[in-house]
Amino acid sequence: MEKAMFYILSGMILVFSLLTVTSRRILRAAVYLLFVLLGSAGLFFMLNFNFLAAVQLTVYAGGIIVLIIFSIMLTSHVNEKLEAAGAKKSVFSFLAVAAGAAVTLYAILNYSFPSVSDRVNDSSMKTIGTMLLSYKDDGYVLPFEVISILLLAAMVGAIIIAKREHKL
Amino acid sequence: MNILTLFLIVPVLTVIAILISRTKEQIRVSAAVGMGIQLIQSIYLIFAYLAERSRGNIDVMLFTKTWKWFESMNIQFSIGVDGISVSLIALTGIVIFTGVLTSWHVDYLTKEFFISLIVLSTGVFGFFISLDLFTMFLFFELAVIPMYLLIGIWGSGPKEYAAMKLTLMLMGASALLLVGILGLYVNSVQTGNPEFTFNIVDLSRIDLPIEVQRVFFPMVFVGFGVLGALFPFHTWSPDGHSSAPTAVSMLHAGVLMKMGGYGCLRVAMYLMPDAANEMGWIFIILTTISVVYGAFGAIVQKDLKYINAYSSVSHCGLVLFAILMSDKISSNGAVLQMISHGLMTALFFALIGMIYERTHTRDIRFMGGLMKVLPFLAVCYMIAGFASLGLPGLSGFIAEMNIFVGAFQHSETFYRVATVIVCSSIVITAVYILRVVAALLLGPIKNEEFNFLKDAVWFEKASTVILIIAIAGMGLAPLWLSELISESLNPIIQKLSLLNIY
Amino acid sequence: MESFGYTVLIPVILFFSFIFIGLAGGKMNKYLSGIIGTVSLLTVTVLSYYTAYSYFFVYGKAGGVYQKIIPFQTEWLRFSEKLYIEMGVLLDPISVMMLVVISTVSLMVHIYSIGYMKEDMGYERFFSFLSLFTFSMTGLVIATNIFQTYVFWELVGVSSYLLIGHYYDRPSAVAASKKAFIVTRFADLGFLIGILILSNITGTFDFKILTDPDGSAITQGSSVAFMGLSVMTWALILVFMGCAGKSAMFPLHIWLPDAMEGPTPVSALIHAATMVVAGVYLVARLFPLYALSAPVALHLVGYVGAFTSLFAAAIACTQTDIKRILAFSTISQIGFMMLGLGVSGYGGENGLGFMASMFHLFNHAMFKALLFLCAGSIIHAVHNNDMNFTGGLRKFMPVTHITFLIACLAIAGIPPFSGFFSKDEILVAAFEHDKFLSVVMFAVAGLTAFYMFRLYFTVFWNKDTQYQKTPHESPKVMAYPLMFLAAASALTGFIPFGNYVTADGSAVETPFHWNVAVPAVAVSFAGILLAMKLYKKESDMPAKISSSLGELYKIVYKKFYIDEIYIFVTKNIIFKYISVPVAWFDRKVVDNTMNGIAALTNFVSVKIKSFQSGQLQQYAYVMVSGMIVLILIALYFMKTF
Amino acid sequence: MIEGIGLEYFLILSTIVFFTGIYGFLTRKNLITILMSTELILNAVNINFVAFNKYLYPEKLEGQFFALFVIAIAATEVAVAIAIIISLYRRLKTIDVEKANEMKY
Repeated sequence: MEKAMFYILSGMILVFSLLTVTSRRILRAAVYLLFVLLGSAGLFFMLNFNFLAAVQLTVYAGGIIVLIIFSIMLTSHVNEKLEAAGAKKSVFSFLAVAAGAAVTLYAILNYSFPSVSDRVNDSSMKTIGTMLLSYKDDGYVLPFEVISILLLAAMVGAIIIAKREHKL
Repeated sequence: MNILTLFLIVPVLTVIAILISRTKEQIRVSAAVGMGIQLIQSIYLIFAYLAERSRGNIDVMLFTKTWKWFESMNIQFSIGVDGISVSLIALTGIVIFTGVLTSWHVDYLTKEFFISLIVLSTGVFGFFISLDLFTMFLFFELAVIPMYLLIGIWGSGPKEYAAMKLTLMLMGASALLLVGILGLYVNSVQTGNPEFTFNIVDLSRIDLPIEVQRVFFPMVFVGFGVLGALFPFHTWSPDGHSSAPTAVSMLHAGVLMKMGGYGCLRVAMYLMPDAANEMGWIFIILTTISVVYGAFGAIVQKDLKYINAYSSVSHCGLVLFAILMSDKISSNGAVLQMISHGLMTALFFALIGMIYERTHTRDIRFMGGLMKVLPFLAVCYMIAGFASLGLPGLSGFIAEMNIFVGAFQHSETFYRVATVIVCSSIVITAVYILRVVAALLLGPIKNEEFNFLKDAVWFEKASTVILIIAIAGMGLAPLWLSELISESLNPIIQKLSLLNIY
Repeated sequence: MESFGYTVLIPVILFFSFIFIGLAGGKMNKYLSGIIGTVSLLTVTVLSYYTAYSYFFVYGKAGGVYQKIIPFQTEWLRFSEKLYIEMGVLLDPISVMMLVVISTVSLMVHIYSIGYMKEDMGYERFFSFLSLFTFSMTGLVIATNIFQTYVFWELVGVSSYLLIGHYYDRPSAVAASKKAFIVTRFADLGFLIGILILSNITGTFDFKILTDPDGSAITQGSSVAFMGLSVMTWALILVFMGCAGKSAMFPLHIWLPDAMEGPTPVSALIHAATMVVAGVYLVARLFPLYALSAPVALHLVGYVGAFTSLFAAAIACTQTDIKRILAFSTISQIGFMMLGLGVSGYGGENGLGFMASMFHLFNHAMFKALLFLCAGSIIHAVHNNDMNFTGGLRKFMPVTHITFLIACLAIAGIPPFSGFFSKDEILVAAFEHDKFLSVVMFAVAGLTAFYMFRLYFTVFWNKDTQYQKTPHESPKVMAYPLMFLAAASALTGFIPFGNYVTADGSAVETPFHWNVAVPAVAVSFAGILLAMKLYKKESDMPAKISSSLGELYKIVYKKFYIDEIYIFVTKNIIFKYISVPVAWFDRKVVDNTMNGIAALTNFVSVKIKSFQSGQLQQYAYVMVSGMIVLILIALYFMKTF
Repeated sequence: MIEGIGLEYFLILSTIVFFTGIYGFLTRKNLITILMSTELILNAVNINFVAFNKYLYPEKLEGQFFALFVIAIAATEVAVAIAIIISLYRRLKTIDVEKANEMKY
């Protein structure tokens, strides 16, 4: 059952990610992206990372996609068809990408990963919350703070950049 | 207070004075006063030098002073002079002062013009007083950069092209030079010298391995040689000179090209004598070509400045030729030729500038008969021409004879044949000088408008007269100058001939 | 022993006269400059005569031999311990004789010019250059070393240039002055190289050491060096090349006829009497070297002299320009002098040629200066150089006529005029030394008489030309010099030259050879009679003769096409096939190589620039593919290691 | 931990998604689609993090945390990027990446 689920989800992710990068209607591409994100959220659920999956759903699928869709609305017409990439560009990009994928896959398939350990850490929300604000070993307060500052800076930056310039 | 530092302080003060000047008149006067002080100083330096020598001081360099500048790499600001640099400093003093006088009427961006000019001259003065290769190089660059501005902004004709070409070629040369200097530096730790050094006096005590010299001698020689218009790296000279404003042509041909000869003598020959003896023949061939080729090239030119540029190639080729002979007489001749050529080209370019200002053309095909309307300038031009073709009593003769006599002392046939070929340049020089004199000054007046030209005004007269006095003085009483120089050549020649077994 | 220290004043006075007139001439009354020049020259003449007197008659001899005296010497430029140039005064028979010649002729020319140049614009300039020339010439003859000679040699060259180009707004004068300078400069190149070789083998410039017949200089450099001749021979041949240039010997004579573009007094002074004999003087100065060390070179001198003499005499017969005839006659006569040197030996009886040559130099200076000054008077009177436009002038210009006749008789070698004595001695020397040359010289003597009298008769007799303005005798200031020189031409032959001026300083017997003198005079008379027959009355005989000679006449009239050959060499070969290609090569090849380097740099940077396209995706593409390549490389190496 | 599904499966999946994202990044012209491609890439990385965490170091939570941070950073990035895109749009009236090449040379 789980196996089947995995195949379904990964199939969905693969298909929609391909559609995302090839679709010529931008709004549809955004929606396809949404499905990719949803699919990965599903995978996270399957791996028992509930919190992460929830974050994925809310932030990614909820926040980011909405933001993207809004910006699409602001900058393009919904019905507008994107011009397709040049053949040369596509072919060369595809070659590079295929080569990259081949190399990576080759490396992955040739590498014997160590055996899986049995101990399992729980990933409940409580643990996550504690660890996120803990400054002891296994604590993540520093990255947490850094991210906070980053968020703040991004917020300020986004406002300033997007602000309409005064004409001099 | 070391007298030599004054040569750097005075220009700085002059530049400050120019900066705070309000009117053009003030700018000119402060430039003239500053450079006048430089001139007086440089002449005083000769006497101070002679006095010090007569007091029995037999150091290689006098008035030396060293400041640590970049301690960890042992870069020093080290100054000092010997007879060669003293005489070249005097030359610089004369040329810059007369150069300021001839540019009296520069109206466009006067302040900037004089500042650039003075910065340029500072570079030259600094170059001649430096004993440390690093500061020497620094001053070398300091002299080249303002040249770009001066030609590019105040030039005439295809000035951007000329400025670019000149600067790029000189920069290319200085790249070679830098490698050469660094090569000397990193190889300076030899027996008897525990520390890396750029100091010429220290370096001269070291016997560099021949392998090292073989690599770096051509670099340094070519690096300085480009500045000295060594064939085939001379092509910046015709374009550069013809586009440069008068004072810059004067300074450039008069002084800057001499830095090439001085550098070849002081750095290439002095510090790397083995390679000089071993590889000299290549450069002798090149310089021989320079001399004859420049002269032939000058015969058919139509632009006055081109004629002079090619003649400079020929004369400066003679300087390098003489240096390469590694003989005392001819090296003496080389230094004399530098001074002589400096003075007479400065005079030439000054006069060409003045004539151009009146006739608005430099093409000799459209001129003629100027002797009638501009007698003063015409006579000066003839004197410059005679100096250039080596008339006894003027400076060129002294220098050329020293070179020829010295070069002919070599017992090897190769050197003698080269000397004979080089000698033939005196005939070719006569041909092109007389051709231009005939076309420019003599004959009937070709252009009706020339009948109304005005002869020289006071500052033009002043600058030409100063130069002519220097040329004639050197030509009539050459002994003291020649002695001043030849005494200082001893260490260099000793070093060259210790290894020279012929 | 007299110190002779005052002799140094001779050049010094002239130098200051030059400087003073040159600088201040424009600011004062123009005639004043002429007066100043003349007065200073008068002083110099007095000094020279006094020097000559005290040298020849009072102090000069020691043990029956005239000594070389150096009353003044100062170091001017030092090359090395042994090689240095000194400026000094060297008195020996030839230099003292030359001083007399120069100062006399120059003084006469100065006086003459006061009248002749009266109307001229460049009056001050003219006199200052005359002073410069006389200064340089005296400096040349009193030189103590060969380099001093060279220094003044160049200076005379330049003053000659300046004076030929006196009428600088005439293109022909400018071209002539240029030609004179460049041709002599070319010869000086040989001279210079000769000096260099000489100094190299003997290690000195000093005449005293060089020409010491017992000294080491004579024997040095006798090893065979090049093409079967010794080094010394080559050096002396090269020095002779310089002499040939100055003295207008074939094939470097081409400048002298053109030099007649200068004012006539200048031609008289420089291009007849003094400067052109500098070559003869220099050979004479180095005579011990030539005679004892390199007889081959001396033979060359003799043969070149003889050939030039004949060659120029032949041309002189065909020319019509008065001054050009005189110029070719000068060349011919200098050839005589060179021949005299060439057939001479050193010392004793053999030294006759040397002495005769110097004697002829002396006499020639007088009568040739006279001829030129007369020609000047004629030109002054009729305003034309061409003798075909003159005739019958004897009625208008008696003084000029008589003095000209005297000069012609002197140059033709008619006794008792001066030319007879010196020419006869040269012929004797040639006869004793080389029969072939003496035959040639007899022919030249005949030709000389013919062309001189051709000129004389055409100008003063012949047809009665109608002049636009009646010609008049020259003013007194011009006539007196003529008379003085005529007297000199008539009388100087009686000076016992052999007692004074010889190669080794001791007196030479001057035997009178009837078997030479009589034929010589006969030949001369024959020439005169022929000229009289052809030219005394107007006739068409000369034209008939010339046309019957046809091509031969034309070739001679065209001066054997030497000028054309020179023009071909300079214009075509040097200008068109060397200089123009060099200039082209410089612009196109060398410069374009440099520009090409710049263009290449530029080209490469343009190409590189397009990498920086601003296209985000291009960057990303390069980054990704680069990364893949790097990974592949890393993998490859990880496997191998 | 999913029975029968090894780590390799996840890695293959994420690799393909990752390179698909790169492909999109290289070929799309619209800035927003490029942005979406980067989101794909980030997502692929997230999958990797999580998979590694689960399969290799189940006793730790680093993978999860980093995935969290990545999500946070992705959010900020999108915010800023969209701000840039919008101001670019205002200025150039286009968001075609090939036309936004003022930085050329």
